Amino acid sequence: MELILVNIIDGLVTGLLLFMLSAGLTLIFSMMGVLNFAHASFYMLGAYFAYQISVALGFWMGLLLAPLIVGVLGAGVERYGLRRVHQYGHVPELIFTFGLALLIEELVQFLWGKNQMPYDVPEVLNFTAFAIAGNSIPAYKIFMIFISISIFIGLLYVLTKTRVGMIIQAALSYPRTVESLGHNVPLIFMGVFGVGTALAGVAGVIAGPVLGTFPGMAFVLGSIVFVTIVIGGLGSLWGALVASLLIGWITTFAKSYNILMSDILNGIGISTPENMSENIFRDLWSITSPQIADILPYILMVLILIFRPAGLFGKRES
Amino acid sequence: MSTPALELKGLKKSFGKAEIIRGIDLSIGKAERHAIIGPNGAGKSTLFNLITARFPPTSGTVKLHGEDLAGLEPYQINRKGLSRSFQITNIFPAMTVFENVRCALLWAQGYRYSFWHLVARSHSLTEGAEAILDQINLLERRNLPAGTLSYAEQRALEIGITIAGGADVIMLDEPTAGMSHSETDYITDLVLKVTEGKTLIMVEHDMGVVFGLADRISVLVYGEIIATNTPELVRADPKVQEAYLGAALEAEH
Amino acid sequence: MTDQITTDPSRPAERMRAGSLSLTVGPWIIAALALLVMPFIFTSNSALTIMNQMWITVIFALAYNMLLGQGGMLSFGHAVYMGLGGFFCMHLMNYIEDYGLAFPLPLLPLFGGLFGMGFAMLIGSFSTSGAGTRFAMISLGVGELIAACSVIIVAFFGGEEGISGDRTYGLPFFGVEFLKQIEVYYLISFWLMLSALLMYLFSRTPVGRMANAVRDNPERAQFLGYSARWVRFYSFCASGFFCGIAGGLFAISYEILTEENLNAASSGVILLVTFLGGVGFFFGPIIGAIAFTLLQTVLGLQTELWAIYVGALFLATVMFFPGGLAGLMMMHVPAYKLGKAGGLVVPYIKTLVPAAIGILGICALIEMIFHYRHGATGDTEMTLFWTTFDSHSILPWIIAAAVALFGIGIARATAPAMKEAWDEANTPGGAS
Amino acid sequence: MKKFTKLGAASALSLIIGASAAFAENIKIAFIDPLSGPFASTGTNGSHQFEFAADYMVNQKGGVLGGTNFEVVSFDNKMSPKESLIQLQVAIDQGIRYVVQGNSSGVANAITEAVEKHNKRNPDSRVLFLNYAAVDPALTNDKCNFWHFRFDANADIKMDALTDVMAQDETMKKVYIIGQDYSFGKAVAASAVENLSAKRPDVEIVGNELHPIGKVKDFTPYSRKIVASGADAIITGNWGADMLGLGKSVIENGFDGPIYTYYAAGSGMTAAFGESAKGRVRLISQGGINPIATEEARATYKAFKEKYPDGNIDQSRIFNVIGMLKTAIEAAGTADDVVAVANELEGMEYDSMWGGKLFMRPQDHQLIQDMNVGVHTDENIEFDYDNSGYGVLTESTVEMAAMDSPTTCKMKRP
Repeated sequence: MELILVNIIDGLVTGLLLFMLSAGLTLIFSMMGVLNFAHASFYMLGAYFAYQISVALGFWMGLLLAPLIVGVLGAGVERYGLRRVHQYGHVPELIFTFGLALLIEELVQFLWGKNQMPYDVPEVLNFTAFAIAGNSIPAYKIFMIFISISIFIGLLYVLTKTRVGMIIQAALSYPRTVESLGHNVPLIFMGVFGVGTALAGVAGVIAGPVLGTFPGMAFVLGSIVFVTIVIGGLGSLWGALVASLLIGWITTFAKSYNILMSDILNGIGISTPENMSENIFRDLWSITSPQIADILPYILMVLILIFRPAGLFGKRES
Repeated sequence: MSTPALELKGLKKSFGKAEIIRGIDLSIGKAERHAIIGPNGAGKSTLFNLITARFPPTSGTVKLHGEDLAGLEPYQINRKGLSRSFQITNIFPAMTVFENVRCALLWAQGYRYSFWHLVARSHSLTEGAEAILDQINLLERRNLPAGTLSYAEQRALEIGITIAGGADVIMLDEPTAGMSHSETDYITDLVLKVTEGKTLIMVEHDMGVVFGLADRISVLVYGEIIATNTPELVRADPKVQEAYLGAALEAEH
Repeated sequence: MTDQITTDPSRPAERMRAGSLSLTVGPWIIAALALLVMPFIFTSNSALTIMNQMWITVIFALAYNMLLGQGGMLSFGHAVYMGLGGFFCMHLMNYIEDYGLAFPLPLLPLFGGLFGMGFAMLIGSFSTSGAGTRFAMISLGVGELIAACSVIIVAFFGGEEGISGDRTYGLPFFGVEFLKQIEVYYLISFWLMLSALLMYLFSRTPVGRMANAVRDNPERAQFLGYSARWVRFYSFCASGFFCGIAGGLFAISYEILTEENLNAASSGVILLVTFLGGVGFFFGPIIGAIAFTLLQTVLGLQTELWAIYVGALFLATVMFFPGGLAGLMMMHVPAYKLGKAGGLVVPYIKTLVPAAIGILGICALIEMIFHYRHGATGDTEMTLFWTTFDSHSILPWIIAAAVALFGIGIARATAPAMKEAWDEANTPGGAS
Repeated sequence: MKKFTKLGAASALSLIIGASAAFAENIKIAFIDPLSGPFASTGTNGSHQFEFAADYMVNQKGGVLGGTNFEVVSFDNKMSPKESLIQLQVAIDQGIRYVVQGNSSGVANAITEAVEKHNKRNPDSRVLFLNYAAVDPALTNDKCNFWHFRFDANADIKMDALTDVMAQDETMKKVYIIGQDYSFGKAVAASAVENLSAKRPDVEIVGNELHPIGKVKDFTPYSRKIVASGADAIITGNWGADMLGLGKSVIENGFDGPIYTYYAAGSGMTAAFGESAKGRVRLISQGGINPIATEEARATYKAFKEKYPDGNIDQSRIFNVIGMLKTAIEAAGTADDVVAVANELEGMEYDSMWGGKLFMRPQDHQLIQDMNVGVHTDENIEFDYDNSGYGVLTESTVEMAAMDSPTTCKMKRP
């Protein structure tokens, strides 16, 4: 029982981290139609910048400055790269971000080398907050939850209670109408892109110390972010939140409990074959849930696209 | 009386709470030229979209040659001999004019999903497409990308695509919208020429075109047909005068 | 740059003129001759291996472009179809070896193709109902699932070692046992010509033409009697078939298939290859595949930093030449038709040669920074462009920086003249 | 940095041909491993060690066969079997007869098969494959061939030695086994179960599971299970980011026993583990670094550090590869006839400067050597990794580990 509580907390941390990436991406995606493949690369940049800053000025300055730098870089990419490519259509935009992801990874290796960076949890937070049945919950995780929730609340406030937020929301659904109302849509695009990438940067800053700061960190997270927003429904912030948490919990629980495929198959009335070593389906029988935990979101996405193309909370068909 | 080409019974459509089409009964005979007029927002285009299954109706039936179209996809309806054009030009802008027309001929000529015929080898396709291009006066433009044509030419091409398949029920959605006088005359003549002997249903704002073309006119106001009759009688109908026509006629003169 | 040239790369208007559909045999004969002659020019086994790789990528890229360029469907998991075809062929090859089956090797790719098509039919049955994000994300999901399966389902995929076989146990084909690279080369070349021709012809069939129509305007196509979904489905299956053929050839060439043939990176590469070549033209992917294979293999031999250069090249292509390399070439057709292409040569030399020198200078600087940062202590000597020098002394840095600045400077100064010459060359009339 | 020589040549393909006609003074060794991409740090470090070993042990000591030098030519295989085979062909065309590779058993498997086929089909340009790190047992069992020599202990031998040491820990009652879901991870798990149940039947294996390789973002759920199972020790074959992620996560989440593993040092990992893993991570390796085995080894390490201040000798067997190849070539009197060289390598006994005797077992071409179990610490460390102050201190040694272990190899000799 205690383990369930611990898993819920862990899944929450994973989910909220994913949410910080998917929130920015879903805004960018639904507004500009850009599948930003480089989104996770900005997350990586956030971690690297924060590491570099933390060496000189400490963790907290890194938390403050790195997302800003990433946001400015993101806005620059939109202004000088994407905007130019935008006129050619969506596929070139996608290829652009794809190439950008490739280039950022190479540049990171060029600048910081290929090894993992010794970017660590700050001393103040390096203690066990509390323990449940021998499982310690590090204070840093509580800190991560706190940061992500404040960002979500902040984002929700800006989007629903401010003028800028209203315009963005309108632009999500009716980009052309908003433009014809005289708003500077390119500027909004640039702003949203900058804020979205800055959010990814924040995620990188706080995830770097626990998940590792290395050149492959973007690739590991890359496509799962898309999966999240597709499951949640394009353009829906709530959808992104729900899908992120869903994925966080599904993967956490699948890893924590060894559910065996053979048990499931036996459960639905298929008996285990006698001679397993000769059976061509032997590998299917030996699958366990931790083995496939990280591909469960993809299965979920394909099913959702088949049966509910608009996603859980989406209004538009993707 | 023979089966009507198109028959609508109790057709209704709501978007959310708003009822756009509020029960339409209409019967259009074979080889009849029928125009649907009405003020903006009356639901003319929605009516078109309901007939061609672009949207599913909330209730009611659409029958083509006596056959119920419920549950059919647009392409299946097209194969039954109903073809339409769109209010906003809807062609294949990246393909050449010739190819636009040829694509419209493929199904009608029985090629279906063939991947063992070469389109360029088929004389009937080439000749058929050229004949259509000749009819719509675009023979000289045949090798240009359709997107580079002038607006009137694109509208003509759209009509060409619509009639190319040989459908016997043709639906045109504002074929002359946004055109100058001379262009309007050109399109009107074109429509007269290419729909010879076919059933034509058109939505049109230009009363000159309507009265020049139509055998009968239906007036659609707020999702309901308030009158269906010959042009002369519609013009004289006081209800129509009141609701719509008067103002439109005044504006025209 | 005129409008019709910098257009959206998926615009095929210039490419497949309806009126000129009569098959032009010229390019095909030249291509066939080139394939025949290549091994006499590049005789080494490694050159043959690289060419084999290139031709396989060409088939794969052409098959991919049946979806992307012709059908407007963006797939993120297309390596799966090639990989599965290859794995199936590999099992078949082992079956031939184990049971001494009388089966001529050259027919093997056909079975890979059929398997690829079978799998495409399965996935296409639900993925082709939409073209946009939905199709793309389903392809991504399916791609990830199959790639993940490759390490889980060991019986079919062989885990991370993959499965391997020996191609020489097939029935000798007119006395050829495929022991030598050159024999494999000609086998692959044969399939390349055949596949490319079939794919070209496919684009000229009713369903091939409708694929273009559905790409441009699915709704209009529906009102012409065609189900957009079925048209996409047929394109998808055809693409799966040719991907499978490429997979079969991969099995013959490398005699091993691994998880790498299925993973997301391979799917990403083929997207880049196709786009680099140009999706708007039939021959675009061919150029892309050749260019990319050379870049990856040969540049990879020269520098560890190859991926930086390739990444930068992609960004530059997508930003400045969205039509890809093929688009860049076809830009010059109007000028050529006007008989004014000759007037471009001198301005081009004046701008592009300094630009190239400037870029090489920048590359030299990058390499020097890299060497300075990551080279061994005491190992201050580095060799670049046939020159050996000390990367820790100031002179080479000054030279490289000067070359870069100088080259780019001249290129910038002469660029307006080039632009002028370009406009002039594309304006009809006037002195030519 | 020879690979920069030909940048910018006019025609790419002609370049390869040009290279094939290059002068054949040196004995060239093709190093085929990742030099770009996510695994590049290991590959680059390996290539440095090879270049240094060839230079320091051979060239500076007068070369072989009366003055011929070794030359290591690096090829980037991008960790891809396909690229590896292309690079292998390029290497062979350049007249290279010795191929070294180590990262990834999948690549090693592709290369050993390709080498066997190549040698069968092209008797004029046969090559030897000297595998310095790929540890899949199959390579010296079912998939063995005459052209392949393995200088690292295979996964089974390592686990045998590791469990020998573990078995001495009387307080250990429960063990958790976790690994990456692929052939190596599975081999480690199977071997651990087999060895533990033979040596310590009283020890309970409380968990045995696989996770997707390279895809796990957060190891917390796994750590929870491990902690909840009450395990006293963990066995894992993880490497790279998966090792670091798992190690840091279990320690962070409250696990306080030892982690027995294979690859948890160098390439930034030692630095990243730092204080948290002190005395916790135990790894199996060969070659005595701390304490250093011989004075010769100390001098070698110092010379290496002088040249590569940021590098580590984390694969001391690389020096064994070069040393044994040199000895074999001298004994065969030729470097061109690889069969003669291979015959010399077979059954060779060699005294390693890193301590102990090496024996290349002729039945399967598996090198038999002393295995050490060391601990990650900062005490008594003479040569640290990653300049972090932390390194691996040898705690116990198993001499000539698995000398008599069985093999299923049926070696076919030419």
